[in-house]
This record gives sequence, C-alpha cells and structure tokens, in this order.
Amino acid sequence: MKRLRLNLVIGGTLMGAVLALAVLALAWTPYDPVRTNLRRRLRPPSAEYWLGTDEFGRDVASRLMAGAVTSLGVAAATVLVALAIGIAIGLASGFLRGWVDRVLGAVNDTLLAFPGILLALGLLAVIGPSRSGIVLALGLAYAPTVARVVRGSVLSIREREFVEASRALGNSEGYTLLRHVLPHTAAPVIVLATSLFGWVILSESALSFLGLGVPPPAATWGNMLASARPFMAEAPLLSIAPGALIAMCLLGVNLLGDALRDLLDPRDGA
Amino acid sequence: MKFRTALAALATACALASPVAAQDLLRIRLNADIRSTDPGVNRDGNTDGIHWHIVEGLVALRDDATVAPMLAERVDVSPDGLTYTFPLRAGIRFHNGQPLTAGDVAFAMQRYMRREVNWRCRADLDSAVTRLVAVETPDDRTVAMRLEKPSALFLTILARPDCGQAGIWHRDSLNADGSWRAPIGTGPFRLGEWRRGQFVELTRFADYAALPGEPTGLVGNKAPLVERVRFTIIPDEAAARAALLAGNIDILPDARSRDLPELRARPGFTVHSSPSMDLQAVLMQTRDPLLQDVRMRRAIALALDVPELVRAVSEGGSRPSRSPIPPASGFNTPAMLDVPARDLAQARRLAQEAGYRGQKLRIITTRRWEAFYEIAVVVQDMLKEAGIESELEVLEWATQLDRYSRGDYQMMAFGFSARLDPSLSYEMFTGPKATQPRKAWDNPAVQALLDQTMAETDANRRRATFEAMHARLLEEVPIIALYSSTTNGVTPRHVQGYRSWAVDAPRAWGVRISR
Amino acid sequence: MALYVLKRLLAAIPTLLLVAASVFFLMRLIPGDPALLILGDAATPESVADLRAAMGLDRSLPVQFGLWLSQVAAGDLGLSITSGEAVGPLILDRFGVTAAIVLAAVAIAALVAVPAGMLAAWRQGSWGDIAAVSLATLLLSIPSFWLGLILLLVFGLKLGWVPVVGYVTFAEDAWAALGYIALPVATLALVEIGVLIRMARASTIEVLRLDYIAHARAKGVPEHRVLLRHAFPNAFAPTLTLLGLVLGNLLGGIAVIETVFTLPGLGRLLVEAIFARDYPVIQGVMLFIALVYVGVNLVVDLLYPVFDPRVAAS
Amino acid sequence: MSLLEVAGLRIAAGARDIVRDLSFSVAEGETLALVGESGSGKSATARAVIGLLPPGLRHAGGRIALAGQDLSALPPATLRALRGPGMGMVFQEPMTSLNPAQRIGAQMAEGLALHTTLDAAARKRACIAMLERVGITDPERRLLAYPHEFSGGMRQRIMLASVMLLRPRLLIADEPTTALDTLTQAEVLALMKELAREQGSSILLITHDLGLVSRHADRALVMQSGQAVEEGPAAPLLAAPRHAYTRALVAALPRRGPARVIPPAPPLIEARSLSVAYPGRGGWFRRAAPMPAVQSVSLSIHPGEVVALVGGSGSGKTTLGRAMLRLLPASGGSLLFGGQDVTARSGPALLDFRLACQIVFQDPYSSLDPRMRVRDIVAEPLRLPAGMAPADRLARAEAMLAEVGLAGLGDRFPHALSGGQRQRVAIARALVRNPAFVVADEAVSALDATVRQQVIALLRDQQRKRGFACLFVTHDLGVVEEIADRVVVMQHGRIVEEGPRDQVLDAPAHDYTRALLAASVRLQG
Repeated sequence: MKRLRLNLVIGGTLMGAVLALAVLALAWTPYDPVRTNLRRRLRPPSAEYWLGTDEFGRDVASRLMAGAVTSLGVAAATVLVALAIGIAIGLASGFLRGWVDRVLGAVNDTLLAFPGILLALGLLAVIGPSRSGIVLALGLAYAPTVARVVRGSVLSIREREFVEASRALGNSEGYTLLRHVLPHTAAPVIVLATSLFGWVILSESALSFLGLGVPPPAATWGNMLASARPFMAEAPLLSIAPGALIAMCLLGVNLLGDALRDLLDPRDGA
Repeated sequence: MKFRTALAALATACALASPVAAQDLLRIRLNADIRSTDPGVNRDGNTDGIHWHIVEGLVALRDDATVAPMLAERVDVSPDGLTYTFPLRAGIRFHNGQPLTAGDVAFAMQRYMRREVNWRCRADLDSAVTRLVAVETPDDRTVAMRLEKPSALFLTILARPDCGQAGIWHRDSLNADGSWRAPIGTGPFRLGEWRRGQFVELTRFADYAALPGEPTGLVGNKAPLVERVRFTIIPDEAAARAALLAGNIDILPDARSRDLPELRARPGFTVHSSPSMDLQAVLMQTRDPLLQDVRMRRAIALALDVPELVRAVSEGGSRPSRSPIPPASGFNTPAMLDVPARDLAQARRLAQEAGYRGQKLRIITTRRWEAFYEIAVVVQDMLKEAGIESELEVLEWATQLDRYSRGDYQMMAFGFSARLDPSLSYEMFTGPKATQPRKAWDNPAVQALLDQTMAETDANRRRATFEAMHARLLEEVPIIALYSSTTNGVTPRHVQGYRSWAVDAPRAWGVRISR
Repeated sequence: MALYVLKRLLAAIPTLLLVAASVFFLMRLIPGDPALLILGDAATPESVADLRAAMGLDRSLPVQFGLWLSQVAAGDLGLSITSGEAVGPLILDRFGVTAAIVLAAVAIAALVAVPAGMLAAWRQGSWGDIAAVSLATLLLSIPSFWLGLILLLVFGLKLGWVPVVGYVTFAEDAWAALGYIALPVATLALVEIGVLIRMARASTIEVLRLDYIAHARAKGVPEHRVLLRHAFPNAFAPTLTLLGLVLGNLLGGIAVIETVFTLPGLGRLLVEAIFARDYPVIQGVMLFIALVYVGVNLVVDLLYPVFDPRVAAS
Repeated sequence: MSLLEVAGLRIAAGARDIVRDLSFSVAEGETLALVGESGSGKSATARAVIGLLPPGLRHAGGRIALAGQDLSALPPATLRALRGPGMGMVFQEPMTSLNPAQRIGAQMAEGLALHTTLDAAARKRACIAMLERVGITDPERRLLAYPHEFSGGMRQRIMLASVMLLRPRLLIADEPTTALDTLTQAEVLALMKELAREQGSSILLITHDLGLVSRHADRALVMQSGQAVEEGPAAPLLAAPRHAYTRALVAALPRRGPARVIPPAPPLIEARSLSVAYPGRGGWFRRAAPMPAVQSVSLSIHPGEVVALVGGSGSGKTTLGRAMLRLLPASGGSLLFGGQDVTARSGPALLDFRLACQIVFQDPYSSLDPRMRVRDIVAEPLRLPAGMAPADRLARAEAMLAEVGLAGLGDRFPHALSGGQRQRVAIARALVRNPAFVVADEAVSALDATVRQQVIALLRDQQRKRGFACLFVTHDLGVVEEIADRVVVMQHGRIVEEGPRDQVLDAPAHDYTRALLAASVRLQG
C-alpha cells in the first residue's frame, strides 16, 4: 500500500510535469522550435538559450518543449490504434476459439516473430514516413501484444461461472461477450496500455535513430536524440537532454502503470 | 581541455582497432566497404578509388579533368574524328610479370562491351552520341578504335573513374568460365588482402613503369613510395576523425566540413582542400501545376540567399556557383561564376503574378546525405522569409532516388556525382521527360545546343555554347545549382606528398611516410 | 523427445512460410530499386534495365518468389545483390556478433536480476526491496540506445577505458573483442536487469504465498534452503518464459544498439539491407530471425519441465 | 503436564486484532479441536503456534510454550530445530501444500536429513515404510513421482506421511480434509488419528465441522471472531452447548425433514440414456480421444420434486447437472423437456427452454459478475423474454432481493457482500423468472455451517412456495436429509442407486452408497 501511494505520487508528478511542459509548449515556447539560424550552431547553454542550440542553431529548450507535444501525441494515438486492433482480434480469437483462434493465432505468432521495429520499418517504407504513418505502423506492430493479452484474459474469464450463468439465462453469445467478458479485460488492458505508451515513445525514438522517425524539422525527443549523435563529443547536452526527458516520461508511465496494476489487482478487488 | 582527453581516449580506443602500424604501411580511412574488385562493373565511389590503384586505362584524367594518355604513348585522332589510335607505351608489365600487348587491350575492351557484363559505361559507348563500332589491333603495340560519328566525349568516357577508366587487366583476371576472379593490372599497387567490412590492403608493385614528371589526377608520375596501403573501413565520422588524431590512420580523405576549423587549428596536421566536380542543387518539377509557371520558379530562386546558404552548409568551404559546370572545370568561365543577388520583394511579386496563394511546397530530401538535408532546411527557411510556405518530406535515400528517377517530386534537394565533361554536367539534368522522367530540364532548343557540344571537339566553341546554356538556365530555373562540394583531406605531419583532388577518393601513389 | 522437437519444427513451418511471403511481398511494395541504388544518379533507363535483368528482378513476382523458395528449400539463401556475398554465411557471420552480445547480456542480466528479485520478494516491503524495485523501474525507463550513448560518452570518450568503434571476433583477439563488446553488453544487460528483477520478484512473491513454502518451514527447513530448493525452481519457471521472449526479441532486434556502437551485427545488416533494398539479404535475415524465434521458444519449452514438472514436454 | 501452553495469545493484522486474549493447552497424546467458522481466527492461531504467521499478521502478545519452552523467546535456529520433530503441520489445500517441482521422495527425506543422523539409504527406507503405512501402493517407485501425479486424497496422505515421519510431539492439522470429498475425508482423518496414537503425538485440529469434532476430538474449543466462547470435553460440549454461538452451530447440523408425497405427473425434464464426453485437447495435427464423463444416464424429474444427485468427486454428477441444462452438449442420448426433445435445439429455439430452467452455482464468488451491482444482476434475467420495461425489471429485482432477505442491498457490488448474501443473490437471480426447473450445483458446500443452514432454509421455502422442480447436486448427505424427496447416487459417470430419500439413506442397496453414508459424519449422541 505504501509503495502504491509512492508510485502514484512520483509517477503522477513526473507525468504531470511532462504534460504541463507539452501544454505550455502549445501556447508558448522561448523561440520558434523549427526556426534555424546557421550563424549560431551548437551554442553552449546561456542566458539567451537555456539549453544552447542544435546543429541548425535551433533553440534546444524550445525543441524539447515542442518535442513533448509530438512525442506524447504520437504515443497516445499509437496506443489507441494498437488497442483498437488488438482488442478486436483478442476478443474474437479468445471467445470464438476454434479455427478462428487457430488462424488469428498463426497470424499473431507471425507478427510476434517480427522484431516490432522491423515491422514498423517495412510498413513505414510503404506508408511513407509521416506522423500518421508512424502511428499506424507502430500501432500494427504492437497490436499482436495487445491481442495476446486480451485473448489470455478472455480465455480465463470465459471459464468463470458468471459467464456460464449468463448463457444459462439464455443470453446471446454476443451479449455475454460484451456485457460480461469485455469489461473484465479492462484491467489488464489498461495496465498494458501504460507500458505500451512507454514502448511507443522508445520505438519512435529508435525509428528516428534509424532515420525513419517523425520527419524533421518537427521536433520529437527521438529525432532530437538521433540527430545529436554526431555531436556527442562537441555538445553532449544535445544527446543528454532529450534522453533524460524520455527516461523521465517513461519512469512516470511505469510508476503509474505499477500503481494501476496494484489498484486493479483482482486480489484486492474481491 | 576535456575534449582533448576525450580524443586521446578515442585514440587508444582505435589503437586496439588496428594493431599494425609500421613505417612502410599507409593507412587510409574508407567510410564503407567496396562492392567488388571488378573495375567499372560492380562499383561505387569507394570501389573506383581502390581500383585506380590497381588497374590503368589507355587514357586518364588530369587534376583539371582533362584527358591525358596513360597506358597509351599518345592518342592520334583521324581528321574525320572517327578513328582513335593508341600506340602503347613500351615496358609496361602486368602484376603477374606479363608484358602489356594490344591483344590484352582488345580482350578487355571486348569484355566491357558485352551486355551481360553490365559495364557501367557500355551504354555510353553505344549511344546516339558516341558509338564505338570497332576495336582493332593493327600490331602488337597499337590499338585503334573506330566511332560511328565524331564525339567530344569518347576519351572522357574511357578515362572516367566510374567507368573503371576502361582499365586494362590481364586475361588471367578472369576464371576459366569468364567470370571475374581478381584484378591483375598494371597499376602502382597490386591487390593484397580484402577482409570484408574491415579493410582492403594493397601492396607495392615493384616493376611499376612510372611516367616522368609530377603526379596529376590519375596520370603523371604514379610511383608507389610505400610497401603497403591499407584502406581501413570506419563508417562513423567522429570515430574516423578520432582515429586520425590518435595516429591510427595516416590519411583522412574526407573530413566533415564542420570539423575543419578545429582541425586547421591543430598543430601537426595539414588540411588539403580541393573543389570537387559534383553538384549540389535544388530540382524543381517543371510539370508541377504551380511550378510550371517560370515566374514561380524565378521567385523561388530569388528568395534564396545562395552565398549565405552555401556558406552555412559547407562551413565556408565551398564557393557558391549557379552553374552546373564546376568552378574546378577547365570549362567554367567568369560569366558562370557571378551569382545573382537575393531579392525578396521581387520574389514576392513574381510569386503573386504566378498565382501563388500560400500553398505549401513539398521539398523532398534525405538524412542519408547531410548536405541534402541541410540545404532543404535552409531553403525552407529562406523561402519562408519570402512568404513562400514549404514543408520537408524527409525520405529514406532509396525512396528519394526512386522519386527522382520517376520525376515524382515538386522540389528536391539533390546532388549529382562528379561529371568530368561539361556536356555531361548539363546532360545529367537535361532531356525529354517523356522518355527520361528523371530529367529536370525538358527543352528541345537546349537539347539541340547540348548535342552540339557533344559533337563539337573545339574547346572554345564549346565554352561559348555552355555560356549560352548557362544564361538560359538562369532564366528558366528548372534547377537551382548551388555549389560543388569541397574535398578536405587531412594528414598528420609524417605523411608527405598527399593531395586531395576533384574526385573525392584518395590517391596513395607519390605519398611517403617519414618519421 | 526427438519426435516432439520434430513436431514443433513442423508446426513452425506455416509461421515461417507466412513470414517469408509477407517479407517478400512487403519489401517489393516498398518504393526504391536496388539497381537504381547501385547505379546512383547517373543511372540511365537502359543501364537500370540491364542490371535488373542481371539480378533476376525482371521476372514476375510470383516467379521470383517461387524460385527463391525452392532455393531456400535447397538450403541456399542466395547472393546479396549489393555485395555479391552468399547470404547464408553472411548472416551467420553477423549473427555471431549479435549472439555474442545478446547472450552475454542476458546471461549477466539473469545472474544479477533473478537472485536480486528473489531476495527482494523474500524481504518484501523492506528498504532493500523498495530499492531493488525502484532501481528496476528506473532501468526499465531508460532508452537502451541513449544509455548506450551515455556509456560511450563516459567510458569511451571521457575515460577512454574501452574502444568506441569497431569489432574483432574472439577468434582474432579475445582480449580486444572483450573491449569492444563490453559497452553494448553492459547497455543491454542493464535494461534487461530492469525487466527481469520485476518478473523474478513478482513470481517469487506469488510462490512464497503458497502452502508448500509454509510446509517446508514447518519442517524446520532453514530460509536459504527454502528459497533455493523450494521457492527458486517454481518462481523461475515463468521468468524462464520471459527470458525466452526477451532472447527472441533481442536476437532479432538490437539494430539500434549495433548502430550506436557501430557493430557489424545482424540487426544492422538487416537495416542496411533494407536501406539498400538488398532483397535476398532482407528475406534471408527475416527468415533466420523467425527461425531463431521459434528455436528459442522450443528450447524454453524443453527446459520448462525441469523447473515445472507439471508441464511435461512430450 | 500439558505439551502445548497458549496464554493470552494476541494476533494483530495491522491495527486490528483478529485473535484476542486466547488461552488453551494441549496435553500429551490429547486431541484438541479448535472449532469455528471462517474469520474466527482459528487458522491464524494454528499458524501462530508453529510461528508461521502469513505476511500481514503478527504475533502481538501472549505466551506460546511447547513442553515448557517459550517459543517466542527462542532464537530462530532453535525454533527451526523444534519444527518437525517438536511440532508438525498438515495444511488444508493438498493441491498447494507439496512442492510441485520436487519429487515426493526428496520432499519427505528433506526433514529426516535436517533433523536426524540417518544416512541416505536409511532415510529412503524410512520414507518407503511410511508411504506404505499411509497406504501408497508401490512406494519405492512413487518416491520418484511428482505431486501432480497424485489425487488430492493421495497427496494429503503423502503430506501426512512426510510430517509424521519426524514423529512430531504436536501435530497441527489445519482443516486437513475440508478440500476432500466425503469418502477420502473419513479415511485420511482415521489415518491421522492412528498415526498420532502410534507415535503418541498430540493433535491440534482446526476445523469448522462439528461432525469431525464429535468423532475425533477429546476436547474442543469454540472460537468466534477471535475469542474463545466455550471450551470443554468434546462430547458433553456438543451434547449440551452452553454458549449461544455453540448452540447455533449445533443447531446448524442437518436434521432430516419430513418426507413429502409428490403428486404423480408426467416428468418435467427427462434424460434418456444421456452421455457427455469432454473433447480431448486438439492440436494443428492430432486430435486426442474424448473422455467420457457421463455414460448413458437415464433420469427423469417430475414437477415440484427435489432430487438430490450425490456422489464423490469425479462421479460425473456436476457434468450431468450441466448437461440437463444444455450447458454442456450431449455426446449421446436425448434430453426431453415437457415431453419435447431439446437435445439438438439451439439459438431462439432453445430460448423457451432456457427461460424455464435455471442454475445456482457452488461458488458465489465466481458466479456473480463482480462488475455489476446486485440489483442489475438480479434484473438481468428479465431482459428475456423482451417486452418488460427497465423500470419494472428493477422493481421486480428489488422485490426479489427483499424476498431473499437482501432488502436495500441492491446498490452493493458482490464483493461488498458476505458469502451467504452472495449465494442469496445467486438464488434470487435464478428464481426471479419463476423457472420450472432449477439445478443447484453444490449450492451450499462453500458456506459456513450456520449460513448454510439459512440458505438451505431459503431454498426449501422458495421451492415449497414456487413449486419448481429442483436437481440438487451435492456430495454432502446432510443437505440431502434436509430437502431431498428423492436421491440419485452416481459413481464413475453412472447411476448406481436411485430411490426415495428415506429408503436410500436408511436402507442403502449399493456398496458405494453405504460407503458414502458411513463416511458422512453426524453427531454421535
């Protein structure tokens, strides 16, 4: 219980901070985050540029703020896509069982056998790198994980007696699925969603790192990190700052995830 | 200073990387592995750079990209310009000790011209402009080649590094089945060990028959002065630089321009800068509904502060030029060098007239080549100041190249590899879009001029034509030529005789190590 | 036993085929042409056509696919169209690098994390436990490649303890090789430790709740023995599954780490092949990765009964 | 002098005391029963004695002495030395009380290795002997088996064996047989007593079952919500309980109700040589053979009668119950309802059958959707047949809840109710649509004695009032006595005996029935 509250507080604060940063960025940033100024590249931090400037003379602080908006936005959208697809598949294969399950299972295995990044790489190359492209690609890449979790919990729930009871009442399968099964997948899915959120932020940066992230000049923490790599020696802050933000955000997400997990734990529920 | 220690660190790092470090070993950085040892066939820039140490052609380029005899004593062109006769130099031996004969030349040329071999330049020697119809060997020491009609390009094609200089190798370079084994050439170095992904090592050819005089381009005195040359593959820029500073490589042929100030400041290192003959440019699709209006294209050109842009992108290393013919070329003229000034007001007005209403232009670029990306970013920035909105479409290189070859773009930051003949510098973006969608400039009149320059062998008349074409280019702006990038080689004190040149891959002959 | 393995491999064939097909056609959907890439900006339609013909890319897709499959069935993955190397050996060569790093990292991670997680669970709620969990969560939250960069910055650039770029195989120079993989291994290990500590802790807590632990204690079994003989095997079973998953994913997916440390590994081979549209290499690698994935899971399932006899393999 | 002395024991969960000021003693060779219902703190007491309180509970005060040694004062090592030879413990759940990852030989020998100087060979011999003693056939080979290879009863025997192997002076048995079915229950307990007698061990027996107490305990201590309410020699205490709670417990013991005469009528529901088989688990390639659970059973139930379907675990009674409701598909035979064959019906065609039939499950924890309010749970059946306004449904639901004694609890979620209340909800849900036929599947087995009594009463009253036919699936003959009109005995998926309640209970014809009756414990007056 003690740890739960601790998680909630710390996680909440971290995420709150990041979100606040993003919201603020929507309204105001110190400088135009995409405005280049080649006369002052790679400036060290100063009163003028709090975190210095990047290789195009753009204000790092402003880009970090703008990056928060993009990174969080992309992550959120992606998670939604992954959930939508994953839940549909998971419910279907878990509840219908039989050949549906077999087929979907095979497809799922196939997708899981792909490294998620690679799947995204391929899809991106087809869709073309754009925000929506990345959301779709990563969404598809993570859907199988969701599907597996949902399927798992559906399989366990459908064995519970209240599902049988619902049948005994003469309720249709569909009704039973929606009324009695679906709600119970919520807990694991919510928990998963939080971790997903983290993974997506990571993957987006990884993609940027391989040159396929959210297209510049729009700033995401990922592509900032990526383009800072060549200047690691000259301007370490360029690499450290966005990475630190990602880490902070992920820490927040993970802690919240743990808190949720404890809150939604059936053992405490019953 | 922290950074120094950092580099020292990296140095020790790379000491581990290449244990060998002897007086007679020259270590040169290679940014990526080579494709093959088959000259002009399976190749890229790096590959050519290795091959030209091993094989030589009848002719080769000088520093200024003009053509000079190499294996040939001299080149005699018949009055009708159809027959080229190459008397071979005496005393030339292959790496396997065999003397060079006309038969060897014919044998190599015939393989090059076979379709299935996929020689990079076969098509160039079998085109409307230049068609090689015969290779004959009147005697053991003479080779004669006949063309269908006169061509200004013929010798250049034979000399082009990307054609493997039509390099002549001994027939034992092939397997019994005719497939490529390994090059047995006449060059100053012979192929030593090629360890994929790690290094290519060449060894000195003791019996090399050097020309007299100074080395220039790929001709002149190419005497090998070191026992072994190792091209060490280091993909990472920062690492390569560190390796140089740590003394783990002796030549960094291609330093990042942004590292130059720091390297120049450093005692004991010499920077060898040389303008190359490539071309960085912005392409515009003249069939685009918006850009088909020449006023819009002019507006865009006027919106760019080219000198500022070039200074920023090349860190002041390159000189701005709106001509596709590189300043380093013997064909570049003063007229081509002056750069029209930026004029935002004018740009705005033209855009207005062209019916521009704030549509977003899409500029395609890639991160594969930092210059493309930086150009695009700066261009976007400068257009904005002229009230022209644009967004970057940052593609993976393969995709951009695909879009380029299909002409499927609105604007594109693009770079053309070195063209060593002024006609080719225009040809690379001039042509009928119907048959060659990649061509940016589709204008029959200009095409006609271009064809002239290709048939014309008199240098001065060609220059005149090129100036005319240049003028038209500035009017019609299908592309905005920006600059030719600069090759910056860096060597430590103990390396002597190294020089960068128009083509950015390094040359190891004439280089000496003295500690 | 052998029969079981055979069955499992057979059962994997549909998956592998699906992977093969989807990779093949997915890659063909992607814009970009290997011939064009090789010829560059100077390519003419004719030269491209010739090169495509030489690469056998001029045939219809189904034909190409069929040819490729039959080739693969014959155990030949074909030749790289950029470097001309045989894909099979190339993959094995690069896989060696990746495997060395991943295995080392996962081994270290497991050796550190599992005991740590179990002890944390054993003393649930103690400061040690909270510390372990917090550390794990922190590690879990650090982007691996960023961690890599930082380590590179500190130990490579600032301190200069380890080389920053390059790779030699252990065969060539074991000591040097150690230097090269030190950082990547550390990076991966740290991240995985985060995952594994949490897993080990969670499953140990589950186990410690059960009666047979109380039973053991009621017999007067000392605590260390309770943990080792009674808690560990049961708590480790689920962790083992996770290990398998982690291993499967890492073996295929450390492209980013390999990029950071410029290591000639499988992941980078794949990414580079994708950029170069080197179809044979891409297809080969993907198939190989899928196979590794299947293999790892098989091994896990074979090991599982050792820790949980209720699940007998065959 | 007494072996175990507990004085002023206090066990706390956080700030709350779950055991308060508890004192008792166990003499050498004596069996003391700690009796009480769930939440009485009896299990916690047992754990406290052996010093293995689960996390969250702590020994907050009082003295526990074994043979005069204050355990709470002992250093851990010494305490450990006492566990095993000093005191051993048998747990309730045979499924989790043996280490699934260890061969039982190893688990048994472990204690010997720790507490005796026997060498490996000697230990093995001892184990074999002990296994033989607890009735495990072919013990030598079984030593190498894993727990999951044994049935629940067998495991409990092995458990017992590995504990008694160390000849503990005090044996703590925490609900040792609750998880087993009637037959095994009796056997295991008998075995335990014997072993204890042979070794002269005392027993601290934790149970909720007065029957066991009367049969096996010398003295009994009745606990209620953490405190001792009454203590004394078992027989007199049960014969003449003084404390109100004890009386309630005793009163909760099953009494046979009056026999009824059911007016003859055509059977309401009828199974004709019905068979049910569970499909084997299939893979992509092979498909395993189905496992028969019910084999051509014929059973007809008449309107208004209550039929008890009894049998040990694995007898197929639950399966049959499910099959009679078409919750499981029949693999053979046919099912008739009101004379019409419903075996193959599905979808809408099945609806009228569904509307007429209902079920009450054993486990009220899992049979109610934890995410629905009680009112909605009870109202849900009224969705069908369509046509009833939501408002009316809720009204009906409230009324029904009031009827089962849960007035005003409609807003609660199931987890906010006690076990008994949940079972009432389940009953309300089953009856709200006035079914003609109800299957009660072990409907009261999970409940404490007193609660069980009330729920049975509720069921009986409702049945009398609404007159639905009821198939009462149970292993507990006590319940049968209470409400059954007719008894059907199943074994190995077949019906072995069938007849009017009194006849079957008083003059059982089949051996299996006799065994069941012998095993089912009643008060011995």
